[in-house]
Amino acid sequence: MQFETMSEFITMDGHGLYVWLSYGIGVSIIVGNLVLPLFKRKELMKSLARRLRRENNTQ
Amino acid sequence: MAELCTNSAESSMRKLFSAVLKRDLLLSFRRKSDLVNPLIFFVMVATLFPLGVSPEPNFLAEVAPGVVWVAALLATLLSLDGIFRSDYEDGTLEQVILSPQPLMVVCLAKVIAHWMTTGLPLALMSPLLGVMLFLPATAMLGMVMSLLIGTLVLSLVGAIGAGLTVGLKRGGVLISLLVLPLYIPVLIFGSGAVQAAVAGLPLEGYLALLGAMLALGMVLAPFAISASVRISVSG
Amino acid sequence: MAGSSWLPRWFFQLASPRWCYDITGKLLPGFFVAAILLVVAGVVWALAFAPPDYQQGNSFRIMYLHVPSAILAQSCYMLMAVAGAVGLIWKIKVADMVAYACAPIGASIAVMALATGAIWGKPTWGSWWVWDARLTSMLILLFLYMGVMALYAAMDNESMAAKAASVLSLVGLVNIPIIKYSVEWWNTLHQPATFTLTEKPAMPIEMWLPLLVMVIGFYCFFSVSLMLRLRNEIIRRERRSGWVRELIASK
Amino acid sequence: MLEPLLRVIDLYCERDERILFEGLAFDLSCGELMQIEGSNGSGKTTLLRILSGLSGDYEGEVFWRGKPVAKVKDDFFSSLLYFGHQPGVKGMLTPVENLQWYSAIHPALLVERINCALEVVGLKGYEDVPCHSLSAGQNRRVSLARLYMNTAKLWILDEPFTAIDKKGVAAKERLLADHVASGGSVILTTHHDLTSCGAVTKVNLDQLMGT
Repeated sequence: MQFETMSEFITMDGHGLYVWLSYGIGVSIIVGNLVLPLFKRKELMKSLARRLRRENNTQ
Repeated sequence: MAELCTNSAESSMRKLFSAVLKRDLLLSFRRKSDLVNPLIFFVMVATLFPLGVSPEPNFLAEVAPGVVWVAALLATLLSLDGIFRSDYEDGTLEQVILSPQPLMVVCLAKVIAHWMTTGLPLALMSPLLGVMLFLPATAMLGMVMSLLIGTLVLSLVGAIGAGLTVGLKRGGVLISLLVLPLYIPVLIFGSGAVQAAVAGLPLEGYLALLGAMLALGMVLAPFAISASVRISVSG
Repeated sequence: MAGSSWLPRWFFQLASPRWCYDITGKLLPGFFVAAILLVVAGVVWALAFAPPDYQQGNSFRIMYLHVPSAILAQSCYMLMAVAGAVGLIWKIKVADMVAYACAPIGASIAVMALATGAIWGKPTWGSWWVWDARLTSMLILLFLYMGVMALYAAMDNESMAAKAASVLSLVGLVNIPIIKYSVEWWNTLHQPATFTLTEKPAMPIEMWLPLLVMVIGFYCFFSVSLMLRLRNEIIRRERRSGWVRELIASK
Repeated sequence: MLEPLLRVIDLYCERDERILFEGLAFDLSCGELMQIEGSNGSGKTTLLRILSGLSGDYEGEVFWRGKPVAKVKDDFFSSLLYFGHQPGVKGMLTPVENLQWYSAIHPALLVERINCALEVVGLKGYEDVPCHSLSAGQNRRVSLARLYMNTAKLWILDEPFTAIDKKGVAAKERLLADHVASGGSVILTTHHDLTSCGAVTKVNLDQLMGT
């Protein structure tokens, strides 16, 4: 552990803003890349299921 | 048929190349606006800089290499859409694809014709812009030379984008999106050559680099252009 | 597929969307766990345990995001172009789908590399943006990604869009070394002797070990994201085949 | 001839989520005239584009003289003359220049027959008028003049008779009949009834339409 206290860890010798900002952006892009496809899958499944029902009804 | 078969493949290629080249040149000379519009655009863009930034001679002389090159690049970009568009719309492009002749030769001939009607006049007219932007007289030759080689690379690379977007209704903006990033090396070395000419440094290195890009483009671009045209027409 | 018998069998098995869907389904959990573990461990290590840089202090910790994302953005482009070429040459649909799935991931990773680079630049150079060679070529890489994505978006016909985008990404792949070289050269000409972000003489081991963890973690994360998108794409394009209908009906 | 000129096996094609045809199969032998029929949107043009090799977006096999078309592209293209929706005529060029260019890109088109062909299609005297000042029908006739100057074996014609008057149609039918009689083959779509061409094989796409 390079830091003695929590506040030291957060301020990072004055570079806290930059470090935390970039980690925030990085993590949100990573999470976004995992969550978005999952949402899209849900939507896709729903619309395809609807479509399948429609086709079964018309036949 | 008999005399066609006895002809060697090479001379038939040459005949095809010159026929396509001749036709495209003829077409641009019949429609003068194709020929003149990029040139007017070239001059207008270069005029915007003194008006928009500063008419101060020292400043202008400093930015002149970049301005001339950016203007030439944009002028080429504007004219790209026309390489295949009209042929696509009137159905001659599909006839080219259906001919037993190699599409690559036809594409290369069309690109050369495009360069001869845009890049070549741009390069020849650039000293006028150089004077307007207070570029030292010693740099003129370097500028013309770099533009002569560079605009041909621009036409080759741009034709790939033109081929990819020719089947789309609104290909104009998309072309710039596809092609501009690929133009950056040419811009860097082209304007670098002019800057070197301004500073009185030797030019050969820059021209050799541009020439290397041209050689690479001449070898590889026809493949990509013919592939992209085929894809667009088959859709 | 006559004339390509020299290719191993799994290559063509992979070409079957169904087989590909099944195998990615089996691989996903493992990669997911690995990605989470490695990235979390890497982030904690990088933030709390890695020693600060003697010149840049704690802002140096941004490197643990910037460098892996820059590497990943480039590999992703390469994968996109190679997958596109495979799709173009052997007419393998799955390869086209891989290429299609690569584009948005690669673009977002390139954005990440640019954003972290810019933020890192502020304490290091004193400004948010510097025309540094690495950042500039990353920006151009982002433009290349955007061109590919715009081309996909502009074409309605899927197989045509896939072919066109493959040609474009291959052209871009040939261009990337030229762009990199020219930008580096241009940068040294215009900005002599500024110190660059990452080129350090011999990083100590406790500094680059977390970096290694992060790089591997990023690759795992990329595989997970790619597989998720690929599976969506397989389902969407194969929606009329029997097995997808069964799959949907069983849900 | 033992082998048919063109053989189509199990052709399947869909566009925009709609199956245009599936399991389409036919043979075209030398000296045969085939008319593709079907209502609007039944995929006539698409079929012609597939047969001519313009579109590769299909499943199934097309054989040219017993070999897959993709393998014998050169031979196939040099024996093919395709007449598409657009006339393929440059407005800025004169009829003669248009045809000269065609003969440059297609070795089966004989350049020395240009004048003769233009005379037959009734464009004598228009040789040096730019095509954009000709009428639509005249433009189509410029393109049709290619039929009179070629040695290609297979003609694929998409609506060759639109915008052409009665007299012209009769002449075209005669031309098709001559071509067939001399051992050539024709695949065409048209709304006209072909009366004077002899035997016509008909392929109806409506019956083949999928569900």
